Amino acid sequence: MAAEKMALAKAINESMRRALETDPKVVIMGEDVGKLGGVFRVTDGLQKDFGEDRVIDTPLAESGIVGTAIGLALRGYRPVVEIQFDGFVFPAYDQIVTQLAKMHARSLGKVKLPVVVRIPYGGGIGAVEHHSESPEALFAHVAGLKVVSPSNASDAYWMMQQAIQSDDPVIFFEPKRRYWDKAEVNTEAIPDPLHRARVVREGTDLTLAAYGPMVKLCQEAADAAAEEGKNLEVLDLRSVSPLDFDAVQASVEKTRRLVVVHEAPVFFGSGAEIAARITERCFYHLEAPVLRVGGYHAPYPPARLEEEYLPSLDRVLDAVDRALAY
Amino acid sequence: MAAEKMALAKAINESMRRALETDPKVVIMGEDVGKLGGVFRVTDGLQKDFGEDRVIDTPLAESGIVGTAIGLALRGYRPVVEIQFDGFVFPAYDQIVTQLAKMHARSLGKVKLPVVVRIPYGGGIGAVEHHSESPEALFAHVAGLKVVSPSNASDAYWMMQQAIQSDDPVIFFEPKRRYWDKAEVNTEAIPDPLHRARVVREGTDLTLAAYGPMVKLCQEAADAAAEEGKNLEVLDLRSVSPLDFDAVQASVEKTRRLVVVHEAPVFFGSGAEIAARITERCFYHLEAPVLRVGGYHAPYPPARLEEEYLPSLDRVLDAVDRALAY
Amino acid sequence: MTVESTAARQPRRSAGTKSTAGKRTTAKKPPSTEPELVQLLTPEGKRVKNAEYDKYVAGITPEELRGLYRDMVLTRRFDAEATSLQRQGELGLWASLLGQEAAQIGSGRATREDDYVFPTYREHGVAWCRGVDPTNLLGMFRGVNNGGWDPNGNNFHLYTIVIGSQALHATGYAMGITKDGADSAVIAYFGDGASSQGDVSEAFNFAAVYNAPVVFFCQNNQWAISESNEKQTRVPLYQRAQGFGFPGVRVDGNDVLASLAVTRWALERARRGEGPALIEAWTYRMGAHTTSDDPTRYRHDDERQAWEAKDPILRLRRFLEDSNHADEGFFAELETESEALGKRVREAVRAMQDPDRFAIFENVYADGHALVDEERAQFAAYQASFADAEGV
Amino acid sequence: MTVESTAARQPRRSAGTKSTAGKRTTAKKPPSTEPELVQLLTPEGKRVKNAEYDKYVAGITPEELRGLYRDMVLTRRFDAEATSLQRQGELGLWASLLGQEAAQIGSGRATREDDYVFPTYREHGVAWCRGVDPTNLLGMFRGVNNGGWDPNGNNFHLYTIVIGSQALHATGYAMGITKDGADSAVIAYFGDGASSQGDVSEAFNFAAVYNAPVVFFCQNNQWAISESNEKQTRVPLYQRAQGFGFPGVRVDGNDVLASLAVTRWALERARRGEGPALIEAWTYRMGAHTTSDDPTRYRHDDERQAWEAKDPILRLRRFLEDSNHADEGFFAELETESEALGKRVREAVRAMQDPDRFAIFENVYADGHALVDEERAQFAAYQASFADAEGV
Ligand SMILES: Cc1ncc(C[n+]2csc(CCOP(=O)(O)OP(=O)(O)O)c2C)c(N)n1
Ligand SMILES: Cc1ncc(C[n+]2csc(CCOP(=O)(O)OP(=O)(O)O)c2C)c(N)n1
Ligand SMILES: [Mg+2]
Ligand SMILES: [Mg+2]
Repeated sequence: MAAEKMALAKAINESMRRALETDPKVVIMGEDVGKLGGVFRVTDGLQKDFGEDRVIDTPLAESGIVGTAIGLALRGYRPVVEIQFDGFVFPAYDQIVTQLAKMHARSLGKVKLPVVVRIPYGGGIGAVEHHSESPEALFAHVAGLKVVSPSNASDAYWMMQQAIQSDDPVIFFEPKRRYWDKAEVNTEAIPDPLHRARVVREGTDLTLAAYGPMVKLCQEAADAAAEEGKNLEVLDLRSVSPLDFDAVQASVEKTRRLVVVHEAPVFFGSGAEIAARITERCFYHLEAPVLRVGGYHAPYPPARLEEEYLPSLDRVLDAVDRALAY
Repeated sequence: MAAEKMALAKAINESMRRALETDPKVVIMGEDVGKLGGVFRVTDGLQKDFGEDRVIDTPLAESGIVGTAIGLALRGYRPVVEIQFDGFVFPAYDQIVTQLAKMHARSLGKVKLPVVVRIPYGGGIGAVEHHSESPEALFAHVAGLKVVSPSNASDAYWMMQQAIQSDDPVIFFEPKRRYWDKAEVNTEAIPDPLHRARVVREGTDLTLAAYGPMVKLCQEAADAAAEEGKNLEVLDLRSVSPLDFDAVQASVEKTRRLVVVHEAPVFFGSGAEIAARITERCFYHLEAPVLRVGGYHAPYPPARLEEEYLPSLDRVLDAVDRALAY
Repeated sequence: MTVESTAARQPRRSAGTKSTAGKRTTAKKPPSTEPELVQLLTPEGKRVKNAEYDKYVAGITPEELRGLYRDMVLTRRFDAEATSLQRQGELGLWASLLGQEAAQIGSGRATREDDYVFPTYREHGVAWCRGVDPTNLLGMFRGVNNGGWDPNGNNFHLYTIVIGSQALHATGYAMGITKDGADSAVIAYFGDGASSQGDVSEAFNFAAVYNAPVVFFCQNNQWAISESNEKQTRVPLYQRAQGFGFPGVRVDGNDVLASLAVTRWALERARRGEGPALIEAWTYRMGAHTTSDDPTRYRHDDERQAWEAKDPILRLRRFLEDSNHADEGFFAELETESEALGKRVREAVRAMQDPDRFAIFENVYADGHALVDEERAQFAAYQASFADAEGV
Repeated sequence: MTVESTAARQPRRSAGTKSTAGKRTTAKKPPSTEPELVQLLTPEGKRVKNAEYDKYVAGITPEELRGLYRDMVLTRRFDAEATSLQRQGELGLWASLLGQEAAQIGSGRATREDDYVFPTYREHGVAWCRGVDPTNLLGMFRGVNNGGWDPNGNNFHLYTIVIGSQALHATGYAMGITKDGADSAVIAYFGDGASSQGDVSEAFNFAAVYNAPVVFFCQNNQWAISESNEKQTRVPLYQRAQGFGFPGVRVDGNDVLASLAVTRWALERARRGEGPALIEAWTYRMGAHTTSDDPTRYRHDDERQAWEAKDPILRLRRFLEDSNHADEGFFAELETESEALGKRVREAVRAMQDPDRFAIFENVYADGHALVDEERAQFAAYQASFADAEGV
């Protein structure tokens, strides 16, 4: 099965399966990851095939999950931890920020913590409160963590492989609304480096930069803009920390305009960092300010309003128009 | 004692004392806030004068402190909670982000949570790990919270009064290295609105924007620059959320250059949001990109290195020179 | 002095600790499959005596008993309607309380008007007892709001989804009652899974240290989504309380009378200033975790069937019938009332309007926030641009 | 069944719960001021029999006893030196273990080489037992690093400052031991204050559920900075364990022999696969919380004086002398060794270089990070600009 079309969720499943097969130190932990296979079935079948010792249903306590994963990592294990939904990562935030992120530096490099924290994130699935958030900025600001988010099944497969192999803690944001999107996954390919951005559509007039669930939206926006004769470049950032500013800069030096799109609130979001740094790097190239499309400064709204809250095709195109109007 | 010179820590103490005197619903909670008066003596004497029912030594559990403060607020109290040091707020982060910030919106306005979370923050005091951090961005990104930080005793007094009177949760960052700095406090003045920035030095060539502990540094930098014939404006932002972009914009439209200074890491820090938004608002005014001076993307270093890590006079002036060189 | 765990251990169906469990030598009692619990009505509807708790339901009238029955039937009816509304696409999700009616009605009816209740997301029966209009519960499951009632209207807090958080709110509220010198009490609901959260332990400790008038009511419905409760705890949950310094008791959560009695006991002692108590209501989640869940993936149906024999409504009906406390007419009338409730709920949900899009920006802050104002204005301009485009 | 709290309650010096405490009617035993605890050596240095724990120190030789004494004396000497180095400005801070030597040496000496230790920030005595060079402990207090030893060098984890966090790391590590099929164990240290943290309760629960070979060693030194331990808990801490399903025991933490025996018991049962245990070592923080603290603000000196009579070193010395296990020569030699240690530490600290400024950027990541590289380069250029300016 070198190349196969599969859903993004399945690709992550296959990637974890491969890791479990090849490295006896890999363990999967989380709430309901066992028999149920996780609420999104991303760990489906793994406990059945690898046993309860390697695919561990934990007590309902996120701090406990991450804290014991750190202990397991200290013992030489490589835990892949599932947080059931974005909004439930916060009980573990202390362990992630004060311990997981800092222990390698604290120990002057003596201790490595190869822990992957998987977080299904983002909205668009009509869920109740706490099930649709995008907290990536809250992790990117914290040194010691790496933060990535695939946008498609192939990246999901390979980025998970790389995250598990990384000796650093990786916060792995899974775009839950794309779990069922299928794409070709070549399990024998040579993948791009984990933290390298990728141009997914070449263009000349403006760059749309996004990661995770918003890449597809940006591609759709570029298609729509093309019909109006605008030639947009789309960049899949893939990694939020580190962020591939070189790739953004290269694109912006060409297109001279940049719109960043993410689901998270704009205020203090990824777009702010990208805008600030790219403006510094490309001050004389930019013909318009970097514009940001994202969530509002409000709690994620009830499902019936999420389409209004989330970046949409029209909102992206509106920003594109505004940027092009400069 | 209408106007009196006092240290910043004392000003906060006096402000809480006044609140305890005037509003029977105000309670103070935290670790060691009672007899000890807090590790920085900010609550000194309050338990003695107002009793253990109103100035409450809590068990050592930050989530418990904030969580029970929420409960007390639901019962009509106005808790002012102390987190002992910046690095110890994270066990309470879940309660702050998922409950404190969102309950007003969740209840469609039926429930108000007038809770003040006091956090002594920032470095420069030669402390051990977790005692010198500046996590304000991690709160500003969260809708439902207000985030402020005074830079001097007078603001400390009045902003604390206003924070306690606010019906919204306020994260009150106290610049611990300025606790002992004295200034005139007029307890009968009419204070500026809580979220309004203030020009603390007028200038024409470039704007330095900061809050909390970095305001003084910026003033010193402006003094030093003045000796070199550069006329810098210094803006004390005072509030991080909401952020007074109008004031920054007004200043930048005049000076055409902006440098933002904070202790927190630059990556995903306040400077990013300010740079992004001001660049958008002042695209045609800016003669240089907004530059940022702050901490590096690294855990706060051991004390012997903190002077290298923190923004310093020279680093601020270096950024000023770079901005002026455009 | 050593305190060995004296608790009867629960059967360990999971293999999680399999490898080492056999080596233990210190368990003083052999594992027992049925936990001891306070029961006043057997599954067959027979009233059994209980020296400690009988007095809390001693004066109960046939009318009150019928009231409890009615509460349970209507709650179940409401719950079934909500489940079916979800299937019809009217709700995005539903968390059914099927099977937990007795625990909820018994405890809910033990509360006084001035008590305060902190629910999870499944306390539809308690909400009923508190007088919250059931249709109000549906807003968040339909996705029109994140909490659709005034908590202070019925002293019934909003549903809390982040597991365990509300235990601390309840404790803080109870600390406030003490400060006020009031004699009311608080009851905090949570599940067996929630017992693992640090917040719940912190709440136990704060409650004990401040002697707060709060009753912790844990509905052990055997499952936290797919995890059976022995994955959460090594020993019966009611014993957790002891280590924090207050009493814990396990009650038959499918026995409405026992649930009422034990909760009255706990609330009364809290009101008297005797501090917190933990009640573990031993019950069963008869349905799926929520309508999104598929329990066939992780549990056998025979377990559910075994619990069916202990149905909370059936047993009270048997008792009412055996003791002639209710006649055919009562049951028939209740049937009619049930259907009317179902209809009312159905119609109310279908009539529920989507919120105005500007609601996104409402109530983010009580005192306003410049950025919210700015974004609201931008949003309005953006919306208006379509109106313009469409020539409206 | 109701489980009333049967524990002897501790004296409640604080008025925190004053108003309601009097109304309690359920406490089965009257409060007692002295808790029951495992003691093998009285403060006067007399050996007392203990049916349960004697066997764990049955074969102890005079040489081993002298070893324990030496450990305590040298640890205290080291600690005193560090305190004085702080006063001289060589350290930024020091957290003294004065008074807790027996708890730490007793428990530390109970560990096997392949066991793993998770300390707080005060376990200088345990570090000593593990063979960590004491000067390494000083780096973080001097501010030259945040952790100055290789945890795997001596199976002694770095000091953890965020209260309670390490309890979970210890539990996870112990889960790993089980997975490896190894027969070593883990010991996690924390304080009375730490017991209130959710993380510690979660660790108890995970340890119980997974039957992990971890010993929780709580040094109850009566104070968490300014808060006496009845502000942390309503009942003795060792009882906390029972509610999670494993044994708890309170030991005289000023009795090195009892601390050794009880810890051996707990570690051995953990190694045998019998799961976790909690040890509460009843001891006293004789000094300030840290050199930044001023205990006169919150506690009476007579309390400290009362504990002086229970000094851990003095009592072992009395026993060694009474039983002729040590002679003048031993004590004199130890005195010399002590002074040499003090001198060595002093010199080592004074010789400690400040780290290179580029250390800020080292070890942030194991696999590198583009932004760190970029910032390092900018920092270098910035530094170089001064060199240029100075014409270097
Ligand atoms: C902090 C947090 N983590 C995870 C979840 C996801 N989740 C929702 S319900 C649930 C199980 C709860 O089990 P239990 O406490 O027994 O309550 P029950 O649903 O059985 O009533 C989980 C894991 C959550 N809501 N909050
Ligand atoms: C999460 C967290 N909150 C607060 C602090 C500040 N603090 C440091 S030590 C201490 C008291 C600890 O008391 P205890 O656990 O009894 O240990 P001891 O210092 O007595 O050894 C506190 C509150 C901290 N380090 N971590
Ligand atoms: Mg449950
Ligand atoms: Mg202590």
